Amino acid sequence: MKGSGPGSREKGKDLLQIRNLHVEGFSDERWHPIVRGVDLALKRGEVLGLIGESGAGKSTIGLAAMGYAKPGCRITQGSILFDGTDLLALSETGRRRLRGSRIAYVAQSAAASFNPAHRLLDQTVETVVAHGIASREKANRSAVDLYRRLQLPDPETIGFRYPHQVSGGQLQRAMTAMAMACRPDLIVFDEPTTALDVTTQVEVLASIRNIVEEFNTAAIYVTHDLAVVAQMADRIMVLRHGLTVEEAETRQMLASPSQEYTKTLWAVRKLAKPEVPADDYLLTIDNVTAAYGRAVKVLQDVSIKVPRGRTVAVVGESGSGKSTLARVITGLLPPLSGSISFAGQALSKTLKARPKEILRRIQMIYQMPDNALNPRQTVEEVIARPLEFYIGLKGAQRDRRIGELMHMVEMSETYLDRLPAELSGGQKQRVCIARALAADPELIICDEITSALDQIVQEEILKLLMRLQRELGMSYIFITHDIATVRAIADEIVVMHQGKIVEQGLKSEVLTPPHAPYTERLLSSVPEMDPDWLTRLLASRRM
Amino acid sequence: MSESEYKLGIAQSLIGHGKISRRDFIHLGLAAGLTVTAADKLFVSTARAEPLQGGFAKLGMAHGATTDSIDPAGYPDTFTQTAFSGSMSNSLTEVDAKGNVQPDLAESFESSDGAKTWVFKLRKGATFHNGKNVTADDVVTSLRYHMGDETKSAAKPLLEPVASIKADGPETVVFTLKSGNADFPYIMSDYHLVIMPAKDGKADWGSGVRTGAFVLENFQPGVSAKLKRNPNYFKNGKPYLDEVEFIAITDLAARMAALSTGEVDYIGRADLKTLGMLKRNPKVEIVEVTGYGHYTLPMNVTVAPFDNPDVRMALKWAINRQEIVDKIFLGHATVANDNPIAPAIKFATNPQPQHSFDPEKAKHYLKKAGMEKLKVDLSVADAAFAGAVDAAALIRETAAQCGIEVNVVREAEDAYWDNVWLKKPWCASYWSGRATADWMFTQAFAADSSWNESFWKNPRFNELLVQARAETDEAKRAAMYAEMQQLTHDDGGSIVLVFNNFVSAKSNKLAHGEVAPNWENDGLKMAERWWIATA
Amino acid sequence: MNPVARTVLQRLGLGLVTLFIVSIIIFSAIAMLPGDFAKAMLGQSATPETVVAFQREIGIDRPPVERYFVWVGQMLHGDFGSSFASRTGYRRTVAEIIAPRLYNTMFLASMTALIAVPLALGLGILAALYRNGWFDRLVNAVTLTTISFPEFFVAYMLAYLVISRDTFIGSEFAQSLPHWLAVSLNWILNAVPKFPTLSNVNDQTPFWEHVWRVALPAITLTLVIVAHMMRMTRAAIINMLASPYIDMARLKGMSPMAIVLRHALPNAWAPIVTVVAFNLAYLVVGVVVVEVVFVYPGIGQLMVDAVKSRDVPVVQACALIFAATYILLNLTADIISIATNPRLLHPR
Amino acid sequence: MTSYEPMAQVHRLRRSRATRAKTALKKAPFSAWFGILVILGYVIVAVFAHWIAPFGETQVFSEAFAPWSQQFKLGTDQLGRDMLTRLIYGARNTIGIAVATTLLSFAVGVSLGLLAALYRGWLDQILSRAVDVLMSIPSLIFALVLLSIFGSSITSLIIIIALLDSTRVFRLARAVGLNVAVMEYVEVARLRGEGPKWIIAKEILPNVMPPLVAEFGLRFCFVFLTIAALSFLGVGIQPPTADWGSMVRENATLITYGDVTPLLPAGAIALLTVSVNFVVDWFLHATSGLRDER
Repeated sequence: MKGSGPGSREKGKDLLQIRNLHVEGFSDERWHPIVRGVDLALKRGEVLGLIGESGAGKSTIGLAAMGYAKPGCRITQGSILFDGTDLLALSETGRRRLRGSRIAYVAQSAAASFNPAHRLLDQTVETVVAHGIASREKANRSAVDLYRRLQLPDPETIGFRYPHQVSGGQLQRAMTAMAMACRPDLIVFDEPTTALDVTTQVEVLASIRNIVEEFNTAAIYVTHDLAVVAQMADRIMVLRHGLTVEEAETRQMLASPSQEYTKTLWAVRKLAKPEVPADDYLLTIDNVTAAYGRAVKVLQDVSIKVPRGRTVAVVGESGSGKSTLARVITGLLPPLSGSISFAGQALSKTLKARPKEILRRIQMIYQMPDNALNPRQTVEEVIARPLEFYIGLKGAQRDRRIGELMHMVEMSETYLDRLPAELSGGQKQRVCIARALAADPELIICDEITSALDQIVQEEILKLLMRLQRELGMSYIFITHDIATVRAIADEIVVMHQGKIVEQGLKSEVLTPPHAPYTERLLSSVPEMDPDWLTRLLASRRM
Repeated sequence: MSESEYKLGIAQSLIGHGKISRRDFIHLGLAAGLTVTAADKLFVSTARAEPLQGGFAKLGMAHGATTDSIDPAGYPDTFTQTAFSGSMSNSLTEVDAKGNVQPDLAESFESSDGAKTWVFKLRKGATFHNGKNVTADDVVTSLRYHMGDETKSAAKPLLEPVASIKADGPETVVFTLKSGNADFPYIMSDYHLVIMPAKDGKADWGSGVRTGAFVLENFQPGVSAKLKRNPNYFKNGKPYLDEVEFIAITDLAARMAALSTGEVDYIGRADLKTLGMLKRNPKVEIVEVTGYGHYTLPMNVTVAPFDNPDVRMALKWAINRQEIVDKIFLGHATVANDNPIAPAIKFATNPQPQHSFDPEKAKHYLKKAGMEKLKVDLSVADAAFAGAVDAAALIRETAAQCGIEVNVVREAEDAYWDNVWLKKPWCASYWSGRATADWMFTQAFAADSSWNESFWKNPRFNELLVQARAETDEAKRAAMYAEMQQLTHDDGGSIVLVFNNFVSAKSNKLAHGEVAPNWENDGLKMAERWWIATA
Repeated sequence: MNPVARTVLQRLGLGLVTLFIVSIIIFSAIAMLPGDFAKAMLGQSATPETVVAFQREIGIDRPPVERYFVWVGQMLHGDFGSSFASRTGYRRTVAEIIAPRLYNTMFLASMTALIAVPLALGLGILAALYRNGWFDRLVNAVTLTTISFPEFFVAYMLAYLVISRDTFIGSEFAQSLPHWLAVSLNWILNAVPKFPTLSNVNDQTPFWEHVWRVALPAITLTLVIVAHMMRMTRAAIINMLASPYIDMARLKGMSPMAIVLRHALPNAWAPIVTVVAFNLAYLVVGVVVVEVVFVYPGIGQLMVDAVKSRDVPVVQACALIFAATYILLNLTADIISIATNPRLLHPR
Repeated sequence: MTSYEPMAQVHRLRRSRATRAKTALKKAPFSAWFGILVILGYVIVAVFAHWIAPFGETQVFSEAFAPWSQQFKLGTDQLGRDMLTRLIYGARNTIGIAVATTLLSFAVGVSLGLLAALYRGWLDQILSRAVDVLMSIPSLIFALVLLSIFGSSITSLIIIIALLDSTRVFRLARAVGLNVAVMEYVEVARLRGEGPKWIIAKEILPNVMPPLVAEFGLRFCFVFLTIAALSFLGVGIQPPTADWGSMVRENATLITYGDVTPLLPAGAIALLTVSVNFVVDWFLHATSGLRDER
């Protein structure tokens, strides 16, 4: 790693050598390749970053490094030499003995990967005890030590909590402690910070980097986020469709990617749109306060104005109340107080009280197109329904309009008779957009619509939305946690934190200092493509 | 006489006292020159002749419910009847295996005034289980329990003809009847009319103190009743058994299984279907006796089309009784001839012609009634008698061949007697039979009887019924009863299908004398009459 | 408030309301049945006068609404009332009628549960562990077959096994078989213990004889309920095996047995106990057929008897006991579900 | 697959439902095949009972308990009715009644369950509490009482068992419905202003079909066994209508002596329920999307 800090690491002998790895997965009634001949080598104490879009095979390779294939997958070819032993030649029991003790794993979602039935401490020391490495008391003491090193709060007692009693960032660190419990030679990190908010991500990244350095553990760091991998890895390997695209030292890779594909990956980050000031307001939210049940108020005294034909980006981390805001606007959650007016008219608080015409004019697009599309309806059925329902189109007229909409979202009409399961993530989101457009709306609420997508696809969708706005003049409320997306699409920005608006205004105003303290923290936590960014940030924060 | 023959003779006398085993006896028999079979037969016949004392028997009854009680106003089925009436109590009279009435708790009875007044003398020295002497007061109180407006007793109609009951001294009871009845002592044998101690002028049934052969030890309604021998029983030597347990086994298959595995020594109402297979079991014997009970299909003669005697006749000829005997009762019944008086009963005749399945005759009578086709409903449920529904199915098939469409209506089993019997124009019914012709006719055919199930009011019949009851000349009585039986056969509204047999089964551990036909389970008195066969 | 305590209180309150409604439903249902206790008792020998006298004595000449409220009043004083089978001076309380029956039912239910629940859990866990293997298929096929037979048929078949110890070799069926087969079948049959086919017990039956007597009914019921519980155990565990934390456990090098027992099972308790509770409730309330076949004096047969004879107080009490059993068992299942789920037990 | 070049992707024909079913069937294990064939066989026999049966349903011949012969393939029953004929008509009556009952129970249970899942609130509370009450009454005994009140006609049999059974369907439908009702596509429909009919029929129902179909098979078996048990207690399907439950009961005592007659209808019941269970098992496995380890 970057040679900063006390434990500057020396790289040792070869620890892991993967040669000509082929992995197949079973779906659609047949086996098809996921990894198609990948070579990989890792020395002791070295951190290798695996990067690529979803489906590139990076997680599969990470698991293969443990001699493991997910249920429904199989390793068909190749060799995996770990410290001189071919994992594939070992018996299952032999591989099991290595897992946890010498090769450990840190999963993407710590919340899902911790067993909800057991306390953290029990799970942390489970491998140690099961592999007979240390006594239970000793393991417990060592676990507390690890918690402390990973900067978990109350290291003495946090182990007695259950997973659901601990926050996401803490869980991810606890999982790192669990992986470290046996002092393994190699840890596979599989997107460990992807599910975290940016501000939390910074802390977790720092903890992981420290502990790996401290114990001089080799690591494979799987992620789709270039900026993150730049902070963590000594070397980066870019993967696509199960093949290696290129591999290089981190700095070299960032500075001069050689392959075209790598360059496109790098380019995504640069999309931006000039802001246009407002001239007319479509939606006005006045002093709205909302809560679920009688619990804590999720929205407090929020006022926002959405200009006609412009985009308002609502930015905030999870729990900031930004999605609740969407529910209040659509009428799913009637506010406790405050008022909303749409196109000059007061908007009824409840969904039931709103006339069909108003419903038509406000449409919503969701984060997970998988959940937002009925898996049993074809694309045609999905798009046709609003046409029939709102506008009463039938027969040829309707079919023509469906064709136009498909064209607008840049999809071929041959997709019309497909089910959602037969579409890619980006295509599904396009269908959702087409469905929203079918209603001919004036306002579209986009709730994190790109965060489940790969970066290249994200960019396509954003471009599509911007084009549609230019052509059709709709207003967008764009709810997101991703600053890059905000930069790309927003005219105005609303920063939310814990149910309150921290700062709002034109994009240029909000993004240029001086910031409100929270905005500052949020903006500074966004990783940058500079390998020294994390080190610098930590240094500046320590001051 | 050789020495071995002499020994055999002694041994034979020992059997009666249970002092020699079957095996030892056969050994002796072989020594005396008998074959094994002959010796065994001799053993069994000797054993039968000389009942053994002692032993314990488990008797599986076909009934039993949680609502059972020792109250003689109830006794709805064989469990309570056998366990409480037959084993624990005595009526004034009983009916023997030949069908004759015999004194029981009474010592003697005689009539006067054209059988209008009856005097019963009580047995001397008869005591209740608690040692108290049985007095005429007890008898009067016990019988009055079934009389009057307040009684809930099922036996109330039986005592309807009684005008008054008086105690004449401690040992004599005098009955005055509303009209003469030569068969009155038979009525006194009814299982409801048991004698209980009087307490404060009321019959004390709740204590369970009675006069019978057994004393109640433990009773769990719907499950079992355990009784112990009454050492002070007034009948000498009886009962033979020390202890009996009655077990309620209402499920037929379970009952058969229990006997097969030896968990009970006797079961009432054996399964006819598997009787043949049960017989193969060498440890089991079938006990079968033709009873007075009969299955009927009463037609309401006040309602069309049954008000037409020719229609009734057509139906009587449209039924294949033999098939019903063969298929429903698997031969364990006797074809009846629309005459409710069982052949074993005094004065029984067989009126001619014998009604059988004859489509031609049926069609003939139908035509005579002015009909080509007939459609009637037959209301049945197995609550009437087991097999009623199947029998109806058979009748439907045979009647169809006579141009009669019988629509079988399945009625609910619950409340069948309440909702169907005496309510529906044509239904199924069962009579457990009565010991005398008069009794039977009076209850089920007399014009004024509330149980006149066919609402048949034949003037000649009713006239004869009253005359015959008081007639003491046997020959004249016989002639009158013959004419009455012919009337029910020709004109009556009840189709009497079959007389049933009481079919039960026992393990060869139990022995008995001749079995009484008046009720099931040896006239309900099996506990008193039966004994353990081998030691 | 503690979530367990809160659930218990809430559910007990609801349970009381449920019981109240059940009592109304049952009372009206019995009132709607044709006939009444007096008519049912007197049967064919009823005359109008005796029926009226009978009705007056047991009080069913009063209007139903009045009778219901009298009954509720008694219940509120903890008095289950008297059976209609009572007579003046000879009171048979519902409690004394039901108590031995309830004991018997609980006895049979507990004995069956003691066999069936561990068996079902064990088989379910093993089937999940060796899923899709021959053991799994075998257990699946066998249990599926046992639940596919009507339970009275299973009961009769078991009784037949016992009876045929003695009679098989002489039967036509045996004679139609080849001799060697008949002989070996007979040998196998003779290995079957001579269980009693008659399970009649009373309050004087000693404990171990009671156990012995209910062997066949317990085995029948075990065959009937094991499949359901076993399949749910298997399904719940396999369902959990798809969770990310199971993948994690595998990657931690845990053995398949440890994964199933330590990682899958603790999270699968909720659906399993729900099904176990359902089946235990069935053991208490649904075994009337088995009681009939083996002549076992349980509460199911009592209730059927009481319905037949229209003995309303007994029917009411039985129905309330059944409903209470159902409610309590479900409550227990919920409590166990909460207790095995730290999210519910230790809210944040 | 990524949508890196969405427009350029090779057009793949969407497979129709029929072809999907075909491929699924091809992969079905032996037990499922066996089950499907048996069920088909039963259905054919049930539908064409009138033509297949050698004699009339209630036709009586002179010989009762006739042995197996050329004329009476499986002998005759206690009244001399042809056993084979009774079995065939039994298939029609028993299966017909069970199917009708199960369908009715699902119609009631699913519609109410999904309504409760969609609307929650007081409707859900009332329905759920009512179901709690009904479920806390032992269903066999309750059915017994209700059948005594309304008479043991086939119509009342179907309605009563269906209503009592629909409580369990309601619970399942409500539970799976709740999972679907929170999905965003349902929210989309509500935001669009769709009424409950559309939401239930078009948005929720198609997505809860797999568990419901599987449950249908299980409930069918259960209904089947319930009818058999009621027949055993004497209030089920009434003679002379042929039905397997009462056929077993009528001849139950024969079992004790190793006679196979009662085994035939019991075997017929068991074979059908086993087959249905096999198919349900496979169906659940195929639709759960859950992949066991290799």
